[in-house]
Amino acid sequence: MRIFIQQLIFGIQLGSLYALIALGYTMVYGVLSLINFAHGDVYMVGAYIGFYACTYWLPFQRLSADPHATVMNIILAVVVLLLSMLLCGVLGVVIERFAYRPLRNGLGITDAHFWGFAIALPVAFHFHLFHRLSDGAGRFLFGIMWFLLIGMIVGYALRPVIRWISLRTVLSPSRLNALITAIGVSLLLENGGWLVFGPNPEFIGTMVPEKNFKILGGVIINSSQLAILVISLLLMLILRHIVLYTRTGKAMRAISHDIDAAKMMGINTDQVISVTFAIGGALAGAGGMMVGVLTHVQITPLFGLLPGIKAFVAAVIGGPGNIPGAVLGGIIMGVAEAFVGGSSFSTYRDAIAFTILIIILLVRPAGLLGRNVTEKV
Amino acid sequence: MRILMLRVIAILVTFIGLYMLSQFVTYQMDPYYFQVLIECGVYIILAVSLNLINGITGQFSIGHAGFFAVGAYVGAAWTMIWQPMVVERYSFLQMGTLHGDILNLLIALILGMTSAGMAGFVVGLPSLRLRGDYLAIATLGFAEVIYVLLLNINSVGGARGLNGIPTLISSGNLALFWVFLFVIISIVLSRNIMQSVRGLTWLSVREDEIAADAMGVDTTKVKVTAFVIGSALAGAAGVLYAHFLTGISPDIFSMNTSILITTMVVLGGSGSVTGSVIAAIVLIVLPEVLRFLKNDRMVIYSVLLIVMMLTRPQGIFGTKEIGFPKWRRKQPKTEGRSA
Amino acid sequence: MKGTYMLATGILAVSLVLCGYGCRSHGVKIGGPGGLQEIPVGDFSSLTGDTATFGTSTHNGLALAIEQANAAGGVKNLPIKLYTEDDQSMPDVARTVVTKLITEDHVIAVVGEVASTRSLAAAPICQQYKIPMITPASTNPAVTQKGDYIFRTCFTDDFQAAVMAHFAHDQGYKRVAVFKDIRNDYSIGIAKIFEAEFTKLGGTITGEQTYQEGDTDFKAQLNTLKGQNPDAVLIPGYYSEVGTIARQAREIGLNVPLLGCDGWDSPKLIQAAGNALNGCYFSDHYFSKDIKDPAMQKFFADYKAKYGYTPDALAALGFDAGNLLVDALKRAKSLTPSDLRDALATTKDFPGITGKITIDANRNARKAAIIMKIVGEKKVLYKVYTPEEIDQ
Amino acid sequence: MATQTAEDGGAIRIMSVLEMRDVTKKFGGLAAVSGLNLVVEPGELLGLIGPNGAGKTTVFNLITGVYKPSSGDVLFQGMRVNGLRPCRIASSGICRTFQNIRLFKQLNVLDNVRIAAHLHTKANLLDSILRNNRLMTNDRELTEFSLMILRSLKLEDVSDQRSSDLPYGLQRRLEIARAIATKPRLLLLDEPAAGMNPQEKVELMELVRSVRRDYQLTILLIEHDMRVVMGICERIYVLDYGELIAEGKPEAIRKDPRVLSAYLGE
Repeated sequence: MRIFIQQLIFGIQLGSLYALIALGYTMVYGVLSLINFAHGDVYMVGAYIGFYACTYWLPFQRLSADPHATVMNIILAVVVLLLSMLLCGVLGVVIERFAYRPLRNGLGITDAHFWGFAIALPVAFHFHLFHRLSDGAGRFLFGIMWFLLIGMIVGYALRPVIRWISLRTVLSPSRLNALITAIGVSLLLENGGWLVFGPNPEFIGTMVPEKNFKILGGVIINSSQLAILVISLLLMLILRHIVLYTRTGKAMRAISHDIDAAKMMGINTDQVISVTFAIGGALAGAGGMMVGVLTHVQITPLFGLLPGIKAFVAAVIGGPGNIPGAVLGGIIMGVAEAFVGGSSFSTYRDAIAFTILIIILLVRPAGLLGRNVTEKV
Repeated sequence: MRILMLRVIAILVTFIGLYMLSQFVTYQMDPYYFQVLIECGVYIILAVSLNLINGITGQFSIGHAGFFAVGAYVGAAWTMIWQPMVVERYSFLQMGTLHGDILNLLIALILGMTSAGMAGFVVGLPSLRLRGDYLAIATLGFAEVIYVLLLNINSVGGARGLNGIPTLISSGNLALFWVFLFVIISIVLSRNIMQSVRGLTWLSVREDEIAADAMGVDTTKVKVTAFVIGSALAGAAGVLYAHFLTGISPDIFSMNTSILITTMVVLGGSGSVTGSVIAAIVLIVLPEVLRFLKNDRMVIYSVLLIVMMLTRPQGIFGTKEIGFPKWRRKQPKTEGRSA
Repeated sequence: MKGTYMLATGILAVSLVLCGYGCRSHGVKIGGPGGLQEIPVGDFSSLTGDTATFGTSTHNGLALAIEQANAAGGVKNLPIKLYTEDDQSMPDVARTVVTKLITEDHVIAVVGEVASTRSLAAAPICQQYKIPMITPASTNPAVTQKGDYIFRTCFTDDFQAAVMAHFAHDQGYKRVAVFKDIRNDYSIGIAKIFEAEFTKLGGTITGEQTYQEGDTDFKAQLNTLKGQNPDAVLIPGYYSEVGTIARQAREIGLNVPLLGCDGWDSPKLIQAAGNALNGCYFSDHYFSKDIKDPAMQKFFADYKAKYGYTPDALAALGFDAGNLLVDALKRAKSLTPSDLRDALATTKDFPGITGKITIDANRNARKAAIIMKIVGEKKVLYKVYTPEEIDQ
Repeated sequence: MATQTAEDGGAIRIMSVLEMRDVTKKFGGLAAVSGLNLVVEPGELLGLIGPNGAGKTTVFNLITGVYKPSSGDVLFQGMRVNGLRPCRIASSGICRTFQNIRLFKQLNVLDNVRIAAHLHTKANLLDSILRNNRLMTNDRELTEFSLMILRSLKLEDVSDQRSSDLPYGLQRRLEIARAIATKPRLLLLDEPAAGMNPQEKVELMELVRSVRRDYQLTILLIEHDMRVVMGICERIYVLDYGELIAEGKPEAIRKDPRVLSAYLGE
C-alpha cells in the first residue's frame, strides 16, 4: 500500500510536468492544427538557460548553513525560472515568426529571415566559443563561421531566385508540409544545440536546499518535487485565467473554432498565434528549467526528445486542442508510467505509453476530451 | 503478342543489365561506395513504398521504419535463427552454394515481406477510423512500439541487435542486383498502379475521401491495400538491408529513420515517384558528401529542409513525373482518329 | 516501359560515376610496393553523440600516443598517420566509417570504440578485410569473439562483473538489487554475469529493474527496488544517468550503497550526483592519481599539457592501445596487416600504464581492476583485484 | 449499357426507385430530419426544396449512406440500403453531386470522370500491376466511355485541364458528369444552380433535361432557385425543420399556404 501511494505520487509529479509541456502542444494544435514538433526542444533550451543562469550568469552561492545565502539562492532560482520562461517564450515566437508563419501565409523566404539569421549568428557564436575553446576542439570554428557567413551572403544575393521560385510555386501548403517544417525546426534546435551548447551532458548542481518529508506511513515527498508540482499547478491556473478571461484568450478560442471567421471578425490572427507560441514556449521553458535545476538530470541537446514525445502523446490522449484534456492526458501518462515503471514490465514502459495512445485513439478518435469534428458534406 | 515479346525482352535486359552492373561494381568498386549505393537503393525502396501510402493514397503515415524493422528482423531471423534449425532436415537449404543462397534469400524475402505486410494490414485498420494527424500519431506510435519490443527481445540481440548476418556471399556479388531489382520493382509497381484507372481511385482517396466514397470507391479497401503493399515493400527493403549491410540493431529503426523516410517523400514531392527516388538519393548521399563537416552538417541539413518547405512546399517535383510516358495525353488523340 | 528504362539507365550512370570515383582513389593510394610514405592507422570514435565524452577521451589518449611515437622517430623510420572518423555514437555510422577507413584510407590497423555496441558493429568488417582492430575500452566479451583480427587492451565485462561480485561478497552484502540500462549491451552483460557470480558466492539477487538511456525519472523503479530491502544496488550504467539515479534514490529514501562499473568514471559524475554517491563504490581500470607510478604520472602531465585537463581512465586506455599498436608495429616482420596481427597476438607483458598487458589466446588483455570509493566529492582508490584473485 | 439496365429494371419490376420510410436523423438531441416519408418513382425528375437548414442535404446524406438514419428505412429499388457504406450504395446505383463542390482538385477533368467510371472496371489490382492486356483493353474502354460523357456534357475541350482551374460553372457541370459516369439509376443533384447567373441557369436546366433523357435517369434535385425547380421538376417535396410539409405538382406547391408561410415567415 505504501508503495502504491508512493508510485501514485510519483506519477502525479511526473504527470504535472508532462501536462505543462503538453499544454504548449495542445494550444498550438488548437489554433493552427499543427503538431509543433519543436516544442520538446524549446523545453531543452529552457533547461540549458537554467544551466547557464545557475552556473555562469547569476551569483548563486554555495549552499551552506547560512540562511541568508539560502534565501538569496531561492530568490535567484525564481529569477532563473522567470528568465527561462521569458527567453523560451521569445524562442517560441521566433520559431513561429520564421518558420510557421511564412509557410502558413505562403511567403516563403523573406528578408526577415536574413536579418534574423544575422542576429542569431553572433549569439550562437558566443555560446559555441564558450564551449569549444575550453576543451580545445574549436579548430574548425572559424571555418564553419566563414562557411555560414558566405552562405548568408550568397543566400542574400540569391534572393531574387528564391523569390522567383516562391512566387511561381507556392500552393496552399498541406499538413504534411507543416509537419515536416516542424520536424526541420526540431532538428535545427537539436543539432544547433550540439553546435552551440556542446555535445557533453551538463548538470546543474544543488542550488536550492532539498528536504524529504515523510507523510502517512512512510510515504516520502521531496521538497523539489513538491515545488515542481506547485509551480506547475500555479502556471496552469494562470493559463486557465488567460484563456478564459482575457481578450487574447477569447481570441485564441475564436481562432481555434474557425480561423477564417476570426480573421473576418477583425482579430489579428498572426498576433494571437504569436502570443499562443509565447505562452507555450514559456510553459515549456518553465518545465525545462525546473527539471534541470530541481532534479539535476543530465542536460543534453536531446534532452527534450523523450519528454517532448511523451507530452505530445499526453496531449493527444486528452484531445489535441483541449486544455483540460492536456492536463488529464499528462496525469494519465505520468501515473501509467510510474506504475508500469515500477512493475516487472518496466522495460516496456514506452511501448505501453504508445499502446495506451493507440487504444484511446481507436476508441475515441479525437482523444478523451476532444470534440469529434465531423466533416460537413 | 508484340507487347508480350517486348516485355519479355525488357525483363531480360533488366536482369542482364542489373547482373552485369552488380558484377562489374562489386569487382571494381570501393566497398565504401558500394555500401552507400546499397543504402541508397534500400532507401529508394522505402521512399517509393511510403509514397504509395502517403503520397498517392494520402494516408498520413509517418511510422515507416516500423515496417522496415519488421522485414529486417524477420528476414535476419530466418538466416540466423530458423534456417540453422531446419537445415539439418532439409539439406537443400544449405547456404554457401549459389542456388542455396538465392533460395535462402528468397525465403527471407518472402517471410519478411509477408510479416511486414501483415503489420501493414494491422496498422492500416486504424486508418479507417483515424484521419490526418491522428493517423500520423498512431503510425508513429506503432513504430515506437516495434522499436521498444526489439530492444526487449533477447533472442534478436536486444539493444545490440544482430551482427554478422550471413551476406549469402556467393550471391554477395549480386547484392546490387537484388537491391536494384527491388528498386525497379517498386518503381514500376507504383507507376503501373498510378497509371491504371484503378490506381486513379487511390489518388481520389487522397484528394477527397468523401467524394471518392460517393463515387463508389471502396476507400477502406484502397487504404488497407496501400498499407499492405507499401509495408511489404518496406519489409523487402529491410531484408535486403539486413543481409547486404550485415548488421541491424533497433537504433537503425528508431523514430529518426521514420522521419527521414517521410522527409524523402515530402521533399521529393508527395505523390511523385520520381521525386521520392531523387530525394532518397540526395538525402543519403548528401550527409556522406558533407561528412567532412562533422556534426555541423546536420545543422545545414535541417536549415535546408526548412528553406525547402518554405520555398517549395510541394517538394522538388510536385506531383510531376520524369520518364513516365504521357499515356493520358495520347488517349484523346486516338479518339480523334477513330471518330 | 520506356520510363523505367530511362530511370534504370540513370541509376546505371550514377553508379558508374560513383564507381569510377571509387576506382580512382584506389589507384592513387596503393602507389606501389614499398611506396609507403607513412603508416596509415585508423581511429573511429564517438566524438559526437550520446557518448561523446568517452570517445573524445580515448581519441585524445590515442592521438597523444601516436604523437609521442612520431616524435621519437616513428616506426621503421616512417611516421604514423592517424585517420580519425567520428561515428556519432551510432552503430550503423560506425560500420560505414570503418569501411571507409579500410577501403578509402587503406589503414593497416583500426583502433576503436569505447561502446561495445559500435565495436561489435565494426569488428566483422575488420575481420572480413583482415585488418587488425584494437578496441581500447569495449569490455563486452563478444567483441573479440568476432574473429582472430580483433584485439582488446582492457579487461572484459565478465571480469569486471566478477570483480564486483567478489567485492560485494567481500563487503559482506548478502542481498543486492540490480538496476540496468536496457538499451545498453554493456549494462545488460555486466548485470547477467554479476548475478550469476554473486549467486555462486552465496548472495541473493533481490530483484532487477531497468531504465533506458536518456530517461530522467527513475523513481518508480527505485521505489520498487527499495521495497525489496537490498543491502546494495548494482547500477552498471553510464555516469550520465547514474548521478540522477543516485539523487533520486536518496530522495525516495533508498540509502544503501550503490555499486557501479567503469561507465561511472567521469569528472562529471560528482557534479551530477551531488553528495548522493557518498560511500558508493565502482570498479574501474587500473588507473588513478593515487597510484604512484612514474609512467602514469608522466601521462597525467603530458595529457594535461596537451589538452588542458586531467585525463580519465578512458584516455589512459586509448593511450595504452596506441602504445601497444606502436610496439606491435615495431615488432612486426613487415608492415602488412597479417604480420601486424601476428605481432599483436604475441604481445606479452607489455608495460602499459594501466597495467601489464598480455594478450591471451582469446585476444583479450588480462589486467587488474581497481575499486574506487566515493568519499564526499572525491574518488579514492579503495582496493585492487588482480585476475589471479578472481580466478580462484 | 446504362440504357439496358434501366429498361430491364423498369420492365421486370414496377416499383419505386427510392423509398424513405419514416426516416429520422438526430444529431445529439436535435432532429435534423424527422419522420420523413418520400417516394421516388422511376424516371421522375423530383424536386426537394425548403428554407435554409430545413435538412435537405441531410436527406441526401441519409440516402447516400454518409449518415445512418436514427430510425426508419431507406429502400432503393426495394432493397434496404441504410447501414451500407457509401461506396456500396454508390455502386448499387445512387450517385450524387455536392453542394460545396468536391472535385478531385489536383487531377484533370478526364481523370475525375475516369475515377467515377472505375465502378465498371473488370480488371483487378493485379492486372493493374502487371499491366496486361485485360487492363489495357479495360482502361481504354473506360477512357472512351469517360470521353463520351465529357462530350455529351460539352466538357471535352477542357479534358486535360486541372479540375481546380476550371471556371465555377464548368466545375458544377463536371460534378454532374462525374456522377453520371458511375452509371447511376438515381441521380441526386445538390443545388446544381447555386452561384450561377440566369443564363447559366437556363443552360443548366436544359442540361439536366437532356442528361435525364440520354441516360435514362431518375433525378432528385435540391435547389433554392424557384425558377429552376418550378421549370424542370415534375413533382416537389417541401421540407421545413426536418419535416415534410407539402408534396405535389409545382403549381400546387406554388399555392400551398404552408409552403408560403415557411418561406416568407408568419
